[in-house]
Amino acid sequence: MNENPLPSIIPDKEWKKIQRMLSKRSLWMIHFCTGCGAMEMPPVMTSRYDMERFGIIPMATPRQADLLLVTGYVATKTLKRIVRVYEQMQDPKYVIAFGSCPINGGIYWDSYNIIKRLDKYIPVDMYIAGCMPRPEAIMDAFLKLMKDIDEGKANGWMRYRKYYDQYRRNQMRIFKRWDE
Amino acid sequence: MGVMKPFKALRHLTKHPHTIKYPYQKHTDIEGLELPTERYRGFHSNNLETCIGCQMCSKVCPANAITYVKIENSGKKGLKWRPVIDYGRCCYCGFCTDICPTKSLILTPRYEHISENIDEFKFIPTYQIREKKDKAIHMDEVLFKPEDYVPPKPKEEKS
Amino acid sequence: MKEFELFIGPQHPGITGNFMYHLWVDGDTIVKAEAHPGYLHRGFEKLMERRTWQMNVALIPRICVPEPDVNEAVYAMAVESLMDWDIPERAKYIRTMVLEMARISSHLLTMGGYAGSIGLYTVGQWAVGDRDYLLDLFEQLTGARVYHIFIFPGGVRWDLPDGFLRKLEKVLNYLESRLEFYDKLLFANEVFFRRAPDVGVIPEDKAIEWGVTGPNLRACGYNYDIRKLDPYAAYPDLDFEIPHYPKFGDFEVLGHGCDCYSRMLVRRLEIEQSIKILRQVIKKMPEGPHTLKLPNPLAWKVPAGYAYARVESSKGEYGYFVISDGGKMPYRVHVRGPSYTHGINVTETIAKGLNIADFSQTIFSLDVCAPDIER
Amino acid sequence: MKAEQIFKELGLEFEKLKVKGNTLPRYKAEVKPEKLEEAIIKFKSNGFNHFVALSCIDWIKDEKFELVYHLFSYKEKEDVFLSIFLPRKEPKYKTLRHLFPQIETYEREIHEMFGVEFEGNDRLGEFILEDWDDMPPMRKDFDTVAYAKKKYESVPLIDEGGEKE
Repeated sequence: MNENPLPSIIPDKEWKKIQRMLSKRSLWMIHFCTGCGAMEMPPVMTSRYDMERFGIIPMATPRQADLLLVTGYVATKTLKRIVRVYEQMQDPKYVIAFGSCPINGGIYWDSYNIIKRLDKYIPVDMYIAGCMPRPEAIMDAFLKLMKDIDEGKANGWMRYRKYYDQYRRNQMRIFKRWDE
Repeated sequence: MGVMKPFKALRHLTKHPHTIKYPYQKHTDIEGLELPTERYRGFHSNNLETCIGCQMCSKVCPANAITYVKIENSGKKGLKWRPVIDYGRCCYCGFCTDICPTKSLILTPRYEHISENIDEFKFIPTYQIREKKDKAIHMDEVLFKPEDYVPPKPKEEKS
Repeated sequence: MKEFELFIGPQHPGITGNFMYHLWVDGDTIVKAEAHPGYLHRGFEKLMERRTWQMNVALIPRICVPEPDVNEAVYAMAVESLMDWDIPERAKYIRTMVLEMARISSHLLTMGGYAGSIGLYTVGQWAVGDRDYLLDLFEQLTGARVYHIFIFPGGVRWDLPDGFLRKLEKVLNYLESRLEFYDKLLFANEVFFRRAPDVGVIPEDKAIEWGVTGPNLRACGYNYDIRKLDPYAAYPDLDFEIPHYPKFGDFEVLGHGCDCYSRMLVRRLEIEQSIKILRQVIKKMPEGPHTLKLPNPLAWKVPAGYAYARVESSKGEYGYFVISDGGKMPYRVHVRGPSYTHGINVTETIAKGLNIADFSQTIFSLDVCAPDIER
Repeated sequence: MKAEQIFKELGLEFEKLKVKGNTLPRYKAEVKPEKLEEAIIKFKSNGFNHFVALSCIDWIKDEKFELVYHLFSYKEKEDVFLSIFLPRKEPKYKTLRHLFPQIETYEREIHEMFGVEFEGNDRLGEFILEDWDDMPPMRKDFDTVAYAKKKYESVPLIDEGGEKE
């Protein structure tokens, strides 16, 4: 996100601003339903709410996606795939966590297979309360994320780079092996 | 004719759009009633005056979401514990409001709380949540400082 | 010839939910398939042993996300068996109404997903959009869009709101008028005629033995429906037909049954039957109390014993085997989800010889619901 | 053939389960582990050809596992539950997947969740759980709260060092 093609004409700081302004308008979302909150994604994705109005479209490959939606609870087996998908995504990338479960475990607070706080393993830019959140709340979260990106506040991906060792240490407490 | 079939789709252009243009338009049902209705299970609201601090709501909660804080100047005698609800646990089932003996704890049709900060999802529900008609909850209306607590004015009775 | 390994899922648009199939392919043909569940495992059966009888009502809708009401209904029926309760007539009718609405919404979602898997994306846009009107009704009735927590042991939680039946009638009229468009887009479409028949065939003589239930069994030509076989709620009083292969009414019968084509047509015709059932429910809705008086949820004890209850969900037979030891919590609950056999055993067997491109439509037409496999 | 008659022929004692909501009768009988295969074959050949489910129950006080084989007949419209008891220490039984193919999946799950060994089933092993490091989780003496606390809540928060960009 830092390569400035025209360093002499536009200063670096201004260039970043332009980049952020443009990237908030075309957030592509990875098509990965990790939990039950994905049930409210069809109304958001299709004709009833139609998130394409905001430039958000579902994308099948992680390489071309900017937005990872963690829809609900995260089982340990899924967490490994989420981390893999997250690491395959290109910077800048953003994470939205849906519902109660990624915040503090939700109704599965005593389950042996559900992680309790998502931000211990990957950085999260936005949380939505609800079980499950209404489509309106999801749309508002998208709008708020776009605003945050414009203001340069949504920088979870920078945090992940900076504290990579800590994130990886936490992840490896859950996984027994990483390379299979 | 198979050739003409695609052009038949043109008549859909004149139809009323199905999409809710969300930030500008409200969600309505088939008869035009605005949703959510009063029955919707959104965030809690607790009238701290009538709450007696019996702690029944935490015993019936399937998600173990309810803890308590002590309120010193609650303005009356009796139990001083008031529920704190962790929205990182709550599943909005409404069992706590069903069992509440004084019906001070209720669920409101307000449903929206979006934040970047994970610590903002645990708070004391107050009666202000009930009063406002907005769909979103803001931290300034739920942040509760016991020393600033002012009991609500009693409603005027119809004579 | 060299075999290649192919992983479909868990992050893949051609799969129903968070689920994975490991395929061995030879060219374009699948040689072997292996299902890998567990991405949504939450340990429900363990959690239910730790919660009281009432708390479980809030927990179980999450077992099958597209159609949560069947869980509540079947759990309630199992608990009523142990408690020896007869529920009021009105509660029976409200339950029937909720279950049929859930069936329509689940079938619409399946139809949209299936059409997407053969490249007709418009159906998905329309079906999910129309399903939203049903969710609006659910919201007014139960207070939530997806997890309703509405059917309690002993009845239902609340009575109907004002004007609900009138609104339901309107939504039904709207849905009925929309069915014609679905027919044009999907069920009378050349793509569907060419791709679906004789694909993903379950052998007819093995279907029952493999544990195939629900619409998938009826697509094999068996006239079995739990609503008729083992009636529950208000179904004995209602008049409806069971669409099955080859009784497809106005639709053409292509293929030899047990395939994607007949599975989807059975679902399409079931929507019509559900609308018919709901119309009768509107007409016959009795007056009276909507629930029995429930015991205090904190001191609710259920007599010891075994109980099994089953309902017909949109995916097949949904059963709960509940065991109580007389305490405040269930001793053990075993959930028999219909996708457990459809998603793992049946798919692994019938995938052999399929084209890779047809694999996705096969699992969509079987209506595999990942969360009820691993619970 | 009706289930009562088959039970009589096999010399088994049965009880009727309480049914409310549904209407069909359900019969439950206890079978000796070595007689089970014979009984299931007998039921299968007499119309009980729908295998509904295989459930496992951990009776920790009696030091026993109960395996319940559940069969249904579309023809006779009757449910049959055949249960066997296995010792809780080193529970072992033979696989019955040649009778109904979906028994294999149930056996895989029960092996993982309860630790019951099924001889002859070569697909036992990691099925639903991944990287599991404790006793089988569905056993009654497995404490899920303690496990969750130990595994998930002890993970430290990301220490941002007091600086935020």
